[in-house]
Amino acid sequence: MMKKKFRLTDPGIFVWVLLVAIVIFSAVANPVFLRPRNLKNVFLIQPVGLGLASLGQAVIIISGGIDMSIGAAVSLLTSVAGGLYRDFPGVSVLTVFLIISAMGTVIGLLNGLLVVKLKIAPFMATLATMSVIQGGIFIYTKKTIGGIPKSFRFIAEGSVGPVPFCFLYLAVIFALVLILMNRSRYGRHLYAVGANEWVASITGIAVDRVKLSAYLIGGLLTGLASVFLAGRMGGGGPLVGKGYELDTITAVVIGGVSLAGGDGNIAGAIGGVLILSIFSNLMNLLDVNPYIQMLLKGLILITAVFFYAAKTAKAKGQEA
Amino acid sequence: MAARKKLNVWFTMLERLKRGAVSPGLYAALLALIVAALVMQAVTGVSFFTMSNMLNVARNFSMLGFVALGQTLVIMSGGLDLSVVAVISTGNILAASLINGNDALVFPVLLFTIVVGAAIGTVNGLLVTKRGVPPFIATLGVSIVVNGLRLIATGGIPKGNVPELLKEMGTGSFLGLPWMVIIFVIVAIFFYILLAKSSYGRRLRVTGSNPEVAVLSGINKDRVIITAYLICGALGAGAGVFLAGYTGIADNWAGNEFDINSIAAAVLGGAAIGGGSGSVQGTVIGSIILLLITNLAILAHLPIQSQMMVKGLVIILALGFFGRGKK
Amino acid sequence: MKKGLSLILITLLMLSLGAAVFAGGQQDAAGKDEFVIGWSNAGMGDSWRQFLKANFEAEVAANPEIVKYYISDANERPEKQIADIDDLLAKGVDGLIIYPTVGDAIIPAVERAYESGIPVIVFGGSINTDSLTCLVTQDLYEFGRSQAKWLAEELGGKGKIIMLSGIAGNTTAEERLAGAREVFDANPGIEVLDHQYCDWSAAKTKTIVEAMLNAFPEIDGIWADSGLMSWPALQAFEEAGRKLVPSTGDQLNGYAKYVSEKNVPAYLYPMSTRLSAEAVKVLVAAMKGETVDKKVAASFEGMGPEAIKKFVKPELSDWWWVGDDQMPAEFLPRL
Amino acid sequence: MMNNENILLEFMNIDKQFPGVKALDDVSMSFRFGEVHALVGENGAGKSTLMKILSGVYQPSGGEIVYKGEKLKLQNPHHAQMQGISIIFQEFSLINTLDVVENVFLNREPKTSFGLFDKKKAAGMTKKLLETIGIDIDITAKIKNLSVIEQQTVEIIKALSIDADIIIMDEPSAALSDKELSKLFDIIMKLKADGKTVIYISHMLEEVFSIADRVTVLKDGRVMATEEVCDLDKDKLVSLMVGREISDIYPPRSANVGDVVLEAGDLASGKLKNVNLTLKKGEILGVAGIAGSGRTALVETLLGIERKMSGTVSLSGREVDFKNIRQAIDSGFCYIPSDRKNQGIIAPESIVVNTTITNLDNYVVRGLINRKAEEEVTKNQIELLGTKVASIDQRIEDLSGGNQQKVLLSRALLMEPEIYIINEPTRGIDVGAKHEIYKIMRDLTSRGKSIIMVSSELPEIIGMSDRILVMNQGEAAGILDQSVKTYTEEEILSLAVGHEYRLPAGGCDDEEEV
Repeated sequence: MMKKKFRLTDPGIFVWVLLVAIVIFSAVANPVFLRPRNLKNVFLIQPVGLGLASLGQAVIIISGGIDMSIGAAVSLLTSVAGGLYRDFPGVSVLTVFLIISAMGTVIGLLNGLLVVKLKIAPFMATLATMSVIQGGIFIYTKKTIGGIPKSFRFIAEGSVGPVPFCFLYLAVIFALVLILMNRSRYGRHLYAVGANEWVASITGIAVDRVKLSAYLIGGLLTGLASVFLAGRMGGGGPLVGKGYELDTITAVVIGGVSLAGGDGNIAGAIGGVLILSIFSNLMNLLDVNPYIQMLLKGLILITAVFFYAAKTAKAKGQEA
Repeated sequence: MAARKKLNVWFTMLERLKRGAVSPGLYAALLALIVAALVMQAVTGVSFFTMSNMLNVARNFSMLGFVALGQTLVIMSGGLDLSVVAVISTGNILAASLINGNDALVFPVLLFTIVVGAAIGTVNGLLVTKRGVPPFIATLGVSIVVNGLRLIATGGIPKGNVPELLKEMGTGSFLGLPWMVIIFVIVAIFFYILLAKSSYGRRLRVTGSNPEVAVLSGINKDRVIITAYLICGALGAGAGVFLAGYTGIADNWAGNEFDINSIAAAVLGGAAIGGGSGSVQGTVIGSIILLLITNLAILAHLPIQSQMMVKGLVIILALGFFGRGKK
Repeated sequence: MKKGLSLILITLLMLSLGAAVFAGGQQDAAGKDEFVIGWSNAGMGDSWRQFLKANFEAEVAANPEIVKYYISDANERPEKQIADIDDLLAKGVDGLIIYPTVGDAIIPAVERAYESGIPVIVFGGSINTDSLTCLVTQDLYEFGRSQAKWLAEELGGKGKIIMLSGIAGNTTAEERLAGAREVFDANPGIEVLDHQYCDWSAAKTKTIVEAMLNAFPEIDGIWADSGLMSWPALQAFEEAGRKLVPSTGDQLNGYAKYVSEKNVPAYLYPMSTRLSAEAVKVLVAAMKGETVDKKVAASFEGMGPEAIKKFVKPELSDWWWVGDDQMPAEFLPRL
Repeated sequence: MMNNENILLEFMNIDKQFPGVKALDDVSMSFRFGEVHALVGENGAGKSTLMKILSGVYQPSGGEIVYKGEKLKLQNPHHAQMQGISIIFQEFSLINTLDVVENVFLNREPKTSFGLFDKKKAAGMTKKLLETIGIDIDITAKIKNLSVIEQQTVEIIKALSIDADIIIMDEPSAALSDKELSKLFDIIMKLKADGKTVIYISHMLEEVFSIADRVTVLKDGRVMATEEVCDLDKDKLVSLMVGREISDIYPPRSANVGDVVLEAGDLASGKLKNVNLTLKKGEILGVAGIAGSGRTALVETLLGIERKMSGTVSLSGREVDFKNIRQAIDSGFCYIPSDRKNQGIIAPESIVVNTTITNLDNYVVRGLINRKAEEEVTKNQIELLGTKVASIDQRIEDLSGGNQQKVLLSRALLMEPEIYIINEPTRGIDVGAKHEIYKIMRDLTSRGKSIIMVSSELPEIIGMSDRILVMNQGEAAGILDQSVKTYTEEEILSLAVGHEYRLPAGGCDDEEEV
């Protein structure tokens, strides 16, 4: 951790180089970027939802899996948050928070069991869960449920002094995940399982349990992201999370976490989220045609991965 | 001696079924579905086993089948192609805008479109082999870029008309059989031969299951893999053109959901994510199962929520309990 | 080889970014009677949105006070739209119009914009808040109701129909459906054989309708909330050798062409792209300090077979929007 | 002779059966407190299998282990570790993406008062352990960025960090330099002084005599003898190891060696320094050398798998330059790699597929495979080599090692090459199958084919080779022509390790009797 050869194309470093580059570019390209209000939006508020969900995705990817059900889960959980306030108007913020987090964890458990117990490839397993959850949402509601009160929206809109509360929310959770992944014994085990299951198992690591726990943590983080998003959107609906899974994977991969598992720093996921958030802001500031935005986004993704793919992916062949 | 030989024959047959391209579980699943349909027909009187329904299912199945076949090759090579949505939609738009109602242009444009699809596939393949970009990300990135380019080119408004000849190909029949089905059967037979009988199929299978042995056996691994992506792109683009014929409408998003459905069909059919196994028969059965589910759901008036849950559960059941393509 | 590829990629990226800057070139900030406005759009993925934009631009051009406008694209994602609204506010617009992705999922951002002191016009969708200057809307329940009423009348209050909706969970689709259901529930003579979501996809619609044709020997009418579904549905009827039946849809030219060519009764209820122009009008008024109504309910006429024949543009793209092309030619989407 | 209270661990009648091979047969032996116990034997004698049983990787098919006076049933490696039995595997068991400290303490991480991974403490402990063996490596480096020797050091540190009673070292010297080896010996002596038992697996006899107190010889899965090292001399040990007249297992050499077919001059690549060699028609050229000496690099450079940096390769006088193995194959080479599992067999595929993959084109008519021809050929091959299979559609992974190797040989034979390059032809194969494979090789040479055989089994090298090329640190240390005389293991080893290989005279003088 102390002395490392500084290599620009090292995934863990490249993401920050890319981030600095895009920040400098944005600052030069449009002075509005540097307005405090814009900076606050871009750095402290906009990355929170995707940030939390991407942390979960990163944990799962590091453990050697992938989660395609995040989008559906976000839709379900935000809908339920809205539904709780609709059906039980006086419900306390804490209760909603706990219910949503718990539900997220249960979804994670479901994914984990399919992967660990039924040994379905994670991509297919979580795809199946996605389908089931999406069906479940339509049983619950077909309409967007708004009307989440200000008290709950504090999570997304409130401030503590000059600092947005949601930033603190992300920061605290990020710190915890960072400690868990980089400083705890469990974190080492997770990396070991993702990198080489056999070696992990002969060291006595309970591989299945670790994998299952990764999905649990991923689910919990999706739940925590949904809490924020419910506050930010003031409600939820059957389609609001659509595409979130691909966004999180994009962020995580740009952040230098290897899709092969076992490699990459969880902090990179946040770097990746910031890049996406600044990119989106930059495009708005420069008023770029949406189709060109799309083209650029694809190019950024390919470019970022292009640079370090050879290092990260070849270790495990070219597995999906 | 003779008895022993006979025993050997039996053993070989048993071995072949067990080790065969298609898992017995898949046949069981298909059978179960058909029995369910029969029961449904007997109890509620829906017209499942009617000629026209069967032909409709078959025609829809052809469209998914084209894409799923390409996807099968890519999955067998150890990859995954998420760019099929973009490729299909692009094929669809190209068909209408270039042909613009002119029957004479149908085949040249079909050919051109397939070449474009193949080119996109080649880009996928190059990223995956030459640079080691994980297929998931390579094809995702390429698909975003292709979508962007298509929308820039069309300005969001598809132009041109689908010509009668193409409509006839998409919707018409020959001797009672839809053209699409005839074309698909020809393509499927070609791919069956390619996968099961040709040296390319053998090499693809070997490359997917053990790239190192492939290289040491003198197989040009990169070329084999790139070819798989190329074929997938070509088939996707072709499917896009036929889709235009089927609907008579050029649609910027004609390919929606084909990525997930084609992957599901191939994986249900025994293609293992990670490479090595997979077959045309399996993928065909996988596609049939997916379409039968949709068809049955509509015939039974199942609401959307049940349709989605059934689809998810079928994947879980098929892969979790009958699947051979476990990791 | 690798180096070359990397170089090409970087150059491509840099060029595109450069082009982006160039394309988005800066303009001076607005003076007193000059306004900079922002439009937070939901998405740009289809031709309807192009017409929406064309109508917007035509109206902006008709109001010289507007010296500059920005459009953001939320890619159909509410969370992105919330960020977009914040970005537009950060850029310092004098007025904002919003086409909501999911109305009720962007309420906080709308309120935030309104509370920042600028006029905020939401148009095109519904939203459940009072913290806005004006809601320029088309009643989507009425959309479905009107279609259903016509169909019921056309069938003489008696018949078996199928219902085809857009994307499940999509506000527009669900409100149109609810409106239509109201009418059919009130008409005991109308039997709804089945309802399915077809995702505004021609291919999916055709597949579903083909199955329905097999399940139901008698179908007398099609209620579809969009021409993009009634059109392929009718094609399925035709191919199955069944009699073409009355259907409903929106003002998609391809659908209009088909029904007028086949001479089959149809009813187009416009989901008008002129709403964006309405929104700009209201916004300009509000920015000038005029009082505006909290709600402007734009109403549009449904088009029966006669009107369709009048408005249809057989020579133009299937993706043209019938009746929405009444703007100066230079603003019409290029073809 | 043995004192019971001195015994720490005892194997009692251990059997281990693999499909098609009996790897261990009634193995009984014991280990004392504080001894260095060498385990020797040819490859495939069962050393590794026995140690995998002791470390919980395998379960014995029969017999039992008595440890500290109690019966012990080891469930898995972790369980073994918890019992104080630590093993350093030959194939390293490290996590590539983690750093040194994290690997050493994987699943035994020291905790801070908050229950977190106390990396500082772990780093300190790792440093200290490294100091005790006097080797310096960057403990913050990820494993994937370390050299093989450094990785092995990490393995040793890892074993040391477990306060184990028994430390098993499976061929630890294979990748170490002399200097590092003497350090390793120092460590072993320290461990011994602390009362630890070290099980030292090696086929380097010199090492056995310099470090071990006792030695057990395994052969074909059986214990040949357990002896005090002092009671042994080298001849006796070798005869215990080989235990069979060479002529029994190795068929006689053919007499008709012809002209030079392959010649390499000053061949150099990443790991290879200016190697010259010739190969004659009908000849077996053995390539010997310790692990890491460039044996595999040599053949892979010849074949174009590894890029040649300089030098020439000519076939029957015509210079060639292979850019990949396909070109080599087309020029009449074939290659059977040593890592059968990863580089040889296509595990889930049938015997037919495995047999014909390399010369698939021969069964292809207009792009299609002639399945019948291919099956015919496969059947012929099976008959020819006496491969034991249930059916040609059987998966190759279900065959025993020897039969898998025969299939790979069939694959090579079908290419009808002039030059066979076989890396470790009999690794992990039981003795009966070995003999058959040797016969096939001899048969090939008598038909005028040439073979380059890389092997780490000296008896095999001696018994099979017409000439022996000995590699040492990427260079050809010498070529021994066996038509003149049959060389001894010592002579070969002397060349392989680069100095005179002599048995220590009084190996036991400075050692206490246990």
